[in-house]
Amino acid sequence: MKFAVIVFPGSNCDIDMYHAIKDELGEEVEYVWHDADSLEGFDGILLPGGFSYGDYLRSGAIARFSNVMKEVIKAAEAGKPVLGVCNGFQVLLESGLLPGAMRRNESLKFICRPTALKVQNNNTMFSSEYQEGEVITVPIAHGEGNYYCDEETLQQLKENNQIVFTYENNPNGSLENIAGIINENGNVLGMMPHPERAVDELLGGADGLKLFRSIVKQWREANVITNA
Amino acid sequence: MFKVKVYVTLRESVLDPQGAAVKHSLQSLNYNEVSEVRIGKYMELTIEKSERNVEDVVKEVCDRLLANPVIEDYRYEIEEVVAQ
Amino acid sequence: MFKVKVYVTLRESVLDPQGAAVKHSLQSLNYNEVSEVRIGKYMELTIEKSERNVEDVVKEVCDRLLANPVIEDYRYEIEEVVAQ
Amino acid sequence: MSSLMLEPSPEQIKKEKIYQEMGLSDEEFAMVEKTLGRTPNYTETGLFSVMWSEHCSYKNSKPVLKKFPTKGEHVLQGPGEGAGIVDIGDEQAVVFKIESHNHPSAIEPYQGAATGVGGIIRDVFSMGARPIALLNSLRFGELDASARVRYLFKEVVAGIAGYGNCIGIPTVGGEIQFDPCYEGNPLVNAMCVGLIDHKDIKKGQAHGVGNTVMYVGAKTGRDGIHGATFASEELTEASDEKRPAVQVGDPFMEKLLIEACLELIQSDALVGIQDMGAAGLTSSSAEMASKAGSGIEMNLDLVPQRETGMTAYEMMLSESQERMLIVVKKGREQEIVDLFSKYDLEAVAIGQVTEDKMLRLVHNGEVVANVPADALAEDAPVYHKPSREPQYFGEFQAMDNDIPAVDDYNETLVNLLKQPTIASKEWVYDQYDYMVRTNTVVAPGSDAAVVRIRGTEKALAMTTDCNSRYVFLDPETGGKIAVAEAARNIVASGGKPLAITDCLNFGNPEKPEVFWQFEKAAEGMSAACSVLNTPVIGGNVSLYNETNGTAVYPTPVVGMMGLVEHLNHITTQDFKAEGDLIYLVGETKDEFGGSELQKMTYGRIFGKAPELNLEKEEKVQKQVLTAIQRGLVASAHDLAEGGLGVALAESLMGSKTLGAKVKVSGNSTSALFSESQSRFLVSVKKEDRQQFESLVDASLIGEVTNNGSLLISSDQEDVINLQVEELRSAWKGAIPCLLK
Ligand SMILES: Nc1ncnc2c1ncn2[C@@H]1O[C@H](COP(=O)(O)OP(=O)(O)O)[C@@H](O)[C@H]1O
Ligand SMILES: [Mg+2]
Repeated sequence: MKFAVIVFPGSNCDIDMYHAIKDELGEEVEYVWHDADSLEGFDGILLPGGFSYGDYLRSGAIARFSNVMKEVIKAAEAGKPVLGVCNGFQVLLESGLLPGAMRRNESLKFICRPTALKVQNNNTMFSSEYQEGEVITVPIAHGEGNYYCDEETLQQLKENNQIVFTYENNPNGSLENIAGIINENGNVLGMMPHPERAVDELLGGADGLKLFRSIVKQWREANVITNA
Repeated sequence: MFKVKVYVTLRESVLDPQGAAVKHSLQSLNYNEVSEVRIGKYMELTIEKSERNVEDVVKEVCDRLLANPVIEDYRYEIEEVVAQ
Repeated sequence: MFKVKVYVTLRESVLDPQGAAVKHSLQSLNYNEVSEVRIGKYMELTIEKSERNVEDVVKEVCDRLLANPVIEDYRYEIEEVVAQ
Repeated sequence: MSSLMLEPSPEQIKKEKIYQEMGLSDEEFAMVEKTLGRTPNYTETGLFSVMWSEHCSYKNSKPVLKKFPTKGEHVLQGPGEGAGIVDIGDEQAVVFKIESHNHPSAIEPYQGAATGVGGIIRDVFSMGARPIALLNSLRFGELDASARVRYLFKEVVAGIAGYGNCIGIPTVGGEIQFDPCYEGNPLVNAMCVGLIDHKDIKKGQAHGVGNTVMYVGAKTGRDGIHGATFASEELTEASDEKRPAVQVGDPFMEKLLIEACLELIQSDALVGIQDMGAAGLTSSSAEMASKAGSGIEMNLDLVPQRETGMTAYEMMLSESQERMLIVVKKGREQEIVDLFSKYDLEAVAIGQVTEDKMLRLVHNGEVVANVPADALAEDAPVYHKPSREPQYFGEFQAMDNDIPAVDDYNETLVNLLKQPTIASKEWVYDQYDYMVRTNTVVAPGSDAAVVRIRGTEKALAMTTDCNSRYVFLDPETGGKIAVAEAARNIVASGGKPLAITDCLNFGNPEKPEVFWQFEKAAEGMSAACSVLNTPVIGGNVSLYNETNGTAVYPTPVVGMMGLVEHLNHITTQDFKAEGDLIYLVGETKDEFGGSELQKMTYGRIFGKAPELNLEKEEKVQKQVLTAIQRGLVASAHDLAEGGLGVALAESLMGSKTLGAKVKVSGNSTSALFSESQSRFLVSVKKEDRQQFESLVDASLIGEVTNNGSLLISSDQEDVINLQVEELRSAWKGAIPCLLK
């Protein structure tokens, strides 16, 4: 499976994402610059964390106009897995691929620490390797991760089982402890915690690895079927 | 040339953590009469004359970039400035 | 009760990285007529009547908390609202 | 030209002594006249005044800095460039430097701290290195002293976080001390560490007559004009008036600049590169020319400008951030422009390298300055300031060791853990992205931070340290301790100390007593560096740290780098398992001068600093490091503020279940809280007991338990019996509680 790591000006978790895929997962991966006009040949799209365009104005607001985002939208429409982590999640929200918006953390402070997440839905291409209800430890590092959406949207998220991860101890004021949500089609996931930072016991834990393994597994299964 | 002022505010229904924090500190400084604080953005744009209608430009720019409709409202004022 | 609007802007010579980034983005979206963007804060305060003069309160609050005098300027508008 | 007309003429500058306001003395102005053979104009006077400020010229500190040992087998670049470089094998090297941003932070703490971080990062990547970690060293007044202190503290932390997080370099360590002497003059020192391949090392030199001088990065505005001079004066009430437009950092711009410059380093078109730090365009151009023995001519009309109507003076003295000056081979300019434009950055040719060793500036078609580059840089005046032992020193030395009276050891230990200098700094480092780049193996909260080097089995251990209370009591001993303590932290984490960078924060050097502190501290540091084999590869001096005539404690902050030869050697301070044996390495004496217990008991510090025997220190460190490298050590922690009692508590903070049972002898107050030097707290698996004891001179003092309590007894009685949970909540809650 071949992944693209999208690099916006100001992305800074691109390297971590790249190494997680290459060194720990053992899959193919390439950086793709924000002005690229094709994502052909990639099977999965990763939007990394960081501060695209300095996160000036609002996080993710400027990045969503990058050339490559048109291609990301196409890939999403084609059903390819698209994962946005932290700033990548914010970009997905701003570009309308996922519903809702981010506000500043309730404490108004940037928070960096390992957090406990509950897997609410393990029936997705990003979470199938986890148990439902499993509690995993994945670090967060953000200043604007306080998720918001209106009542109606929240209802929909719940009805369609789109809330994939929740915080055990809400660190930022996020609505309903939401840490990660998926689109209705089930192929675009946005999450504030950083699974790519949790892939190596040396650095404190590897609970994020299963997320990437889920993607690869689903893709393999789908491809075996189409090839057959 | 136009001087445009854009005000972006959080929607009524959206909790404003920054406003809440400022209100809290004001009250601890004994400004108990301050009963509510909402914090938004204030932007000043300079727009040169072009073939596009300035108000259309301002609206588009607000809708597309300056405000996030999920949580924010905006309003603006346009003032024409005659070069001296 | 008073509705107070406070506008906080960066002082003239102070760099505004946000404004610069927004301007740059607007230009790459082909709004070349936007020649300058400065971004500041806009705050709405609700202040109840008290024995203190409302303007004094607003000034104090701006000086002490809402604006950072080292890099920012502010102005305000006060409007009295009669409860219905 | 209209604004130029407003500038005073050379005659006026001389007659009205305008140069004095700009920071030049009468003698210095006469020197300038002699060098030029004429009276300088306004712009030229400005150039000399910033370049001859203490901040840029080190005119008062140079003779003292000369004493530092700067050579060593691993040193590839000592002091004199943007940052020093140390070899770590495999054709790789580590680049690091620390720098102060004290005065800007006192005025505008968020931006002051943020731009301090931005500046030190530029020093590192201008050497060609990829920045991989940030550290800091901070000093504030007491948190309960005033709302202003709390504001400074919160904003400085936010500013460091804001810049480092955005730019994506992990902030992995630092230290914070609170003392009343820093109330009006906080210290904000930032350190950056970079990694480089030997072949990529670049220097800030302008070689090759005819080569092109290019300006890259952010546009120039009127920010921080005269910042360097400002940094070389005391803060007074009047400082507010003098305040230049505060510099605002743009970490996004700098992130682009890093990526572009690291790509540039690979180009053979690049001749030299230097960041524009203090005194911006002036220092970068003068220093690059002077170091290469050439001259530079620049056309200021070509300088990218953010504001209109800027004068030559303003452009040359501006301290706008996120800018670099580079020299490239003639004819290759377009490549450079293209490279930078890929990152949405400007690169503009503004001049060329000349033969005549002059810095010549043209503005609006006229030569507005023409001065020898060496006169600005190399040949700045040097002063040997008078030095006098302060009276307090003699008085302190004459005192006997005093042991503060303790009634209730439990209460004392809990209270010590609540002292902000000792308390958990989680409130601070929670705001720093210490994990980005996924190499941080030991995060903030243990002794030295450890960052692995991807693709190898090696890691770097790094720390900043200085207990300025000891330095105040006895500058020479305190200087030694600062270096020794840093090394102890590196060793405790499993690293071999390699070299240091230092930031010398002192008061006004014109006061002989302050200058004496400065000299003595540097002597102590030099001695320690020689014995511990950690040369000084660079640093920074920040003098005039005074408010209304009172100096801060002399604070020579040490930033130390160590090499962890194998990832297996990485060790933390946390006790690991029930049954492990607890050892105390080193000797305990009745030493409370400058201790946390003394400060807490009396509200002030006095007496002698703890003794330090460098030979003993070196031996202890070697033993502990060898034991760690042989895999015999489960946890290691250096003993510092609060002594053994605090170290034991700290080693338990990482676990919800472990406890410790320890027996001490002699005077219980000294055993628990003395701050004697050259000590470690180590835990060892039972099966390693013999091997460990044969290697390390240590006393077995107890055992790790699993009952979540800390029990300490002396020969006669139980002195401490506390639940770890209670210790933890005191320790973790202290700073958040003081900020409420
Ligand atoms: N306290 C010190 N100890 C050792 N070297 C120092 C010290 N202070 C300054 N230096 C060295 O002097 C040189 C000039 O320092 P500085 O002016 O701070 O550099 P920059 O121009 O990058 O700010 C640097 O190489 C620095 O490492
Ligand atoms: Mg520098």
